[in-house]
Amino acid sequence: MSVSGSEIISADLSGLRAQFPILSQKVHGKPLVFLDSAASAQKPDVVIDGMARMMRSQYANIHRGLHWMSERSTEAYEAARTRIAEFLGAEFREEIVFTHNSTEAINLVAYSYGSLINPGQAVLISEMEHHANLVPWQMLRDRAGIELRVAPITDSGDLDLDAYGELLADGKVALVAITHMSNVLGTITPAHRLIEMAHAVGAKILLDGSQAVVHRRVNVRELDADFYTFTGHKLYGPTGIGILWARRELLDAMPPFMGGGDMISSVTFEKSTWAPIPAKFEAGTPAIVEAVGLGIAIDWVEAIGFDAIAAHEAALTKHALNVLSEVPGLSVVGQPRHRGGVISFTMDDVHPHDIATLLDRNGIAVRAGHHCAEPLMRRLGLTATARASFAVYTTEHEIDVLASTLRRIRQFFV
Amino acid sequence: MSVSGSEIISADLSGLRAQFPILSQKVHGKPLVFLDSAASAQKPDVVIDGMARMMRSQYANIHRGLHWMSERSTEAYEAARTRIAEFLGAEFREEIVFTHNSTEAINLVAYSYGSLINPGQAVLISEMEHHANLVPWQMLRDRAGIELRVAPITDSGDLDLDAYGELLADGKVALVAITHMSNVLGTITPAHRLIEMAHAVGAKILLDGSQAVVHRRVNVRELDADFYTFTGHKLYGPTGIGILWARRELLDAMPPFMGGGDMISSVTFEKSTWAPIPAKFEAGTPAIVEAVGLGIAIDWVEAIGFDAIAAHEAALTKHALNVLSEVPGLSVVGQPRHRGGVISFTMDDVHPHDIATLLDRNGIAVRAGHHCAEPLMRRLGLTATARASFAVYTTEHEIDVLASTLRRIRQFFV
Amino acid sequence: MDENSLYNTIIVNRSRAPLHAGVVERATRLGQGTNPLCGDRVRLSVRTEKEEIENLLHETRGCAICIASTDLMAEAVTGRTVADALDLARQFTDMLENGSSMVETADAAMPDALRAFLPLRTHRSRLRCATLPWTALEEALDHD
Amino acid sequence: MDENSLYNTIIVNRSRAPLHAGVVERATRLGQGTNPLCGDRVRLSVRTEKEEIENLLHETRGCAICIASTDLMAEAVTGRTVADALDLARQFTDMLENGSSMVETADAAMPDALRAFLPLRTHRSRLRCATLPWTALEEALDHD
Ligand SMILES: Cc1ncc(COP(=O)(O)O)c(C=O)c1O
Ligand SMILES: Cc1ncc(COP(=O)(O)O)c(C=O)c1O
Repeated sequence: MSVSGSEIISADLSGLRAQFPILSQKVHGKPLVFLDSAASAQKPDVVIDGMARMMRSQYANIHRGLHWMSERSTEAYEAARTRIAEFLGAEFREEIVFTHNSTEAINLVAYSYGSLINPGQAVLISEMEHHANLVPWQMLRDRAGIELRVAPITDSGDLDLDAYGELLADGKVALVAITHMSNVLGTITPAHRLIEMAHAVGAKILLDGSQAVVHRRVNVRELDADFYTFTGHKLYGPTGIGILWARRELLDAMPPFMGGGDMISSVTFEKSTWAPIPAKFEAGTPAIVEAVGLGIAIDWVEAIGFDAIAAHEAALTKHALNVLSEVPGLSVVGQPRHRGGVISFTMDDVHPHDIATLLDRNGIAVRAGHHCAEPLMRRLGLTATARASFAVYTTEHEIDVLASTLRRIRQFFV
Repeated sequence: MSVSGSEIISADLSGLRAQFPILSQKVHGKPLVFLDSAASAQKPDVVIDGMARMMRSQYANIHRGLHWMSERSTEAYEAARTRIAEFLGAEFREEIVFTHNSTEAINLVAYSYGSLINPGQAVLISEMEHHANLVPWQMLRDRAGIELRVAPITDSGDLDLDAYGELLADGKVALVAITHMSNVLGTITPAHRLIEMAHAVGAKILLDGSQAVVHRRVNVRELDADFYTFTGHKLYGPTGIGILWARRELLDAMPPFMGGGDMISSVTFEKSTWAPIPAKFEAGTPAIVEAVGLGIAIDWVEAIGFDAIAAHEAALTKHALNVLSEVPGLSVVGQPRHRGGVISFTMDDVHPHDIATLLDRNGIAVRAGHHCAEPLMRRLGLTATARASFAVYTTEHEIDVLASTLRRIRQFFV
Repeated sequence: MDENSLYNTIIVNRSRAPLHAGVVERATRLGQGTNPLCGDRVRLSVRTEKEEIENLLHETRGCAICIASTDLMAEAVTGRTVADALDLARQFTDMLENGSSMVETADAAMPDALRAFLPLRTHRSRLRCATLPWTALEEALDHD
Repeated sequence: MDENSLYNTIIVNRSRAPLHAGVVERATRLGQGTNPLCGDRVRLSVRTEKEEIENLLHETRGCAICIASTDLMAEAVTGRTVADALDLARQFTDMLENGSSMVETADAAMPDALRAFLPLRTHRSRLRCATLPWTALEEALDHD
């Protein structure tokens, strides 16, 4: 590339924003500044229109229909699966399981793969997990007598690799489940290293990619991961759809999670046998239109390109760290080595909820609270933070508006 | 009402059909005759547009957001819950749990309520269950050593109430799980009676309403049911959304099914406590837009009214039974006492798959196969049937086209 | 700035320097309210004498809305009977949650200071912050 | 009626009166294919002699496409070597699933009768009906 990513994006950006009609709304009479994309991203026109078009012209239930509409629906659904397999660099399209969201994908692994883990073995998570990658393992621990270990983080917000190594050392860890990017600190974890270290002691590893896939190209084969999960609505796609990727031989060996239509090979009252993957894990009518919507979102993301996306977000994040550090009383939470476009902060003793509400009255949407990561908050000695997060449609100007409004809020309170 | 239901519908029908652009498509050069609504219904414009509008103008993740967009999204999502509670006649809106589909709703009960059932107790299903209301109970049986009993049906396709009573008699049945309407035979089961009999021996009862809610007004309080499930996409709503209703005290007593964000009250690594219902059962980001879409679909259905819907479907079904019985070699499968707008049939020894494909080449969409009810097929001595199913947008003319095309197919084969 | 309508002077001042923080000696009733969503916590200690609230102090960890609401509640209920205070709790919650018409019909029982929270009605996710102390009050007064 | 293109005379006739139904005596290989989706089941019995298929008969329960495909397969592979037959299995599946260009390049190895299934390519959900006997054949010939 002869031009830098940020140039490309500045050139493209107005075009991009025009594809998100919601971004030109006003909130409390002010232009919307949407800095809550890590909670859920807005959806480009092409995704919304694609879903509507399917429902208007080529919709029926899939798989078992022998008629034209059903075949067209099935094709669109299965093409989305192929698209997502390519997106993640999966070896086989059958390794892609459609779920409700990332949370369900992780629960599927905890119930199904979890049933193959023996009491006396352990699952290893980290101190910075989202509840989605924590509570399912607690529930497994309490259900099956499996030990739950927690790898600590350093004060800067990175995973403590030495401690991680020690927790793996006794060879009892059957499965590591760690975030690929923290939704609070923005930390991008050293996935290659974590995977190598897990595999060296014979442990499998799941990466929660809910945040990571939005910001960086992920290739599960290159990473050599065992399980990878993400969620559609954060990747500019619809709600109600998530992805579990796992190695074929793992999925083959795992018992089904839910029972119902389409996941069986044959059923008698005495005994049922299971369909081959991925059907084995997709009981009942899937989120057909949403899967197709996610496929469109991924096409859209890839058309922009992760080089441009990463460059844009890196530039925004750098700018944000700069201007926010100049706001009196503001502290950014965490200084991880590698970070994505998510910044948590506190401001003197103005409560994060007051910050969020006051920003909202100025049209600025940020999130405040424990961000579904209570144990991490406790580790940081906080009960809550405010969090600004960036997407491809975020502009430098929006970050400047955030910073100047934060200054005014502080004056108002102090 | 001074006019009969069918008059109302004939008057309304052209207007109704215009709300479903997909119905004016051509398939293999012929006008589409869509008789596969029991697999999944088409969606009226107002649902498609409503979902698109939400994504275009008022979307963000719900619950934890303190900003305007999040509050509007939350309101819309929770208003849909209220709407569905009214639709089912639930006493409390908190009794409505959003799930992925009916299948997930039943699996939720099998995992969560199932964990409260003791080995030695039994679950009672029927011979005409969809796999969605069969396989989860088999999995529970195999997981937890709970007995699985199966109530037989009569040759006409009704539930055998005497046998049902006998299976309940020893008081070991903790939970009955039975369909409210068969997706194969069209049988509407005598829910009041089934519930009374179950309660008389202290058993709880779940009704699988996936088909029933489409055709009749259901009032869970009047029925005095304990659990009720249905699925959005069959009720003119979107894919990716389903409903579990259960009595508050049952939901209160049940452990969570999946772990993750929003379903907790507090989390430490040692222990988590659960949020009040319904949040306890809604881990992670729900299908926000789809829930809102389902709410709109229900408004739409109620605007037509179940009196008119039932009258229309009764008239269509009567007409269909008449004209189909005159097709040489055709046998309708099942003569249940009460039936909804679903008719399964076979024709001499023309295989149902060949029937379906040949109908498809004439633009007519029916389903053929075991309809996710293999054990029922075995009971009927069949491997497959063809099935035509009707919706509010179905016309008598379409049924006539079906019948005349079936005649031609038979001539062709015999 | 226009957020004055919500974060008005009395709310901001009371949150920064509450007048009724502390623990009542020889308290006859205790109440606690927590909001797991945000970690807010209100602890109340109350001394009642013949069904009258003689003294009420609080220890509150939370946002400005929560601290100010607790402090203004303490002021509003001190000197009232238990029944009266519980009434006010219901009215306050009602005013915010259901937008009861009380706003217009200047209800004598509702101190003006408490009306400061009315703009919250357009920030429903924050309602709990203002009603939390009242939940704690109900706990303290109901259970004796 | 226009479905002739798919259900042509040979397919309909063979499905109604298959010419190769039955069980081979002194069979050297057996194969079975089932499609759990629709309950179709194909059972093959084969007698091979020095890697040549001397005789192949079938018992098939299924739709017209499946029965006709099995019967026409029996005809097409009898007399071929095992290697040849397996080749044809791959070509047939390929023709339907991937729409291989074989259609145009009149491949000498592909009997005309088997081309009757080409219209199935626009009914992908029925492909399994036509390929099921070939799966059973692979099972019979691969495992010895
Ligand atoms: C009676 C019955 N139960 C359950 C289901 C499952 O519904 P879903 O696939 O939407 O979970 C269906 C639909 O296929 C059905 O007809
Ligand atoms: C790191 C991480 N993991 C998991 C999740 C859960 O995603 P979902 O709610 O879509 O299941 C989220 C988003 O909230 C997240 O940020």
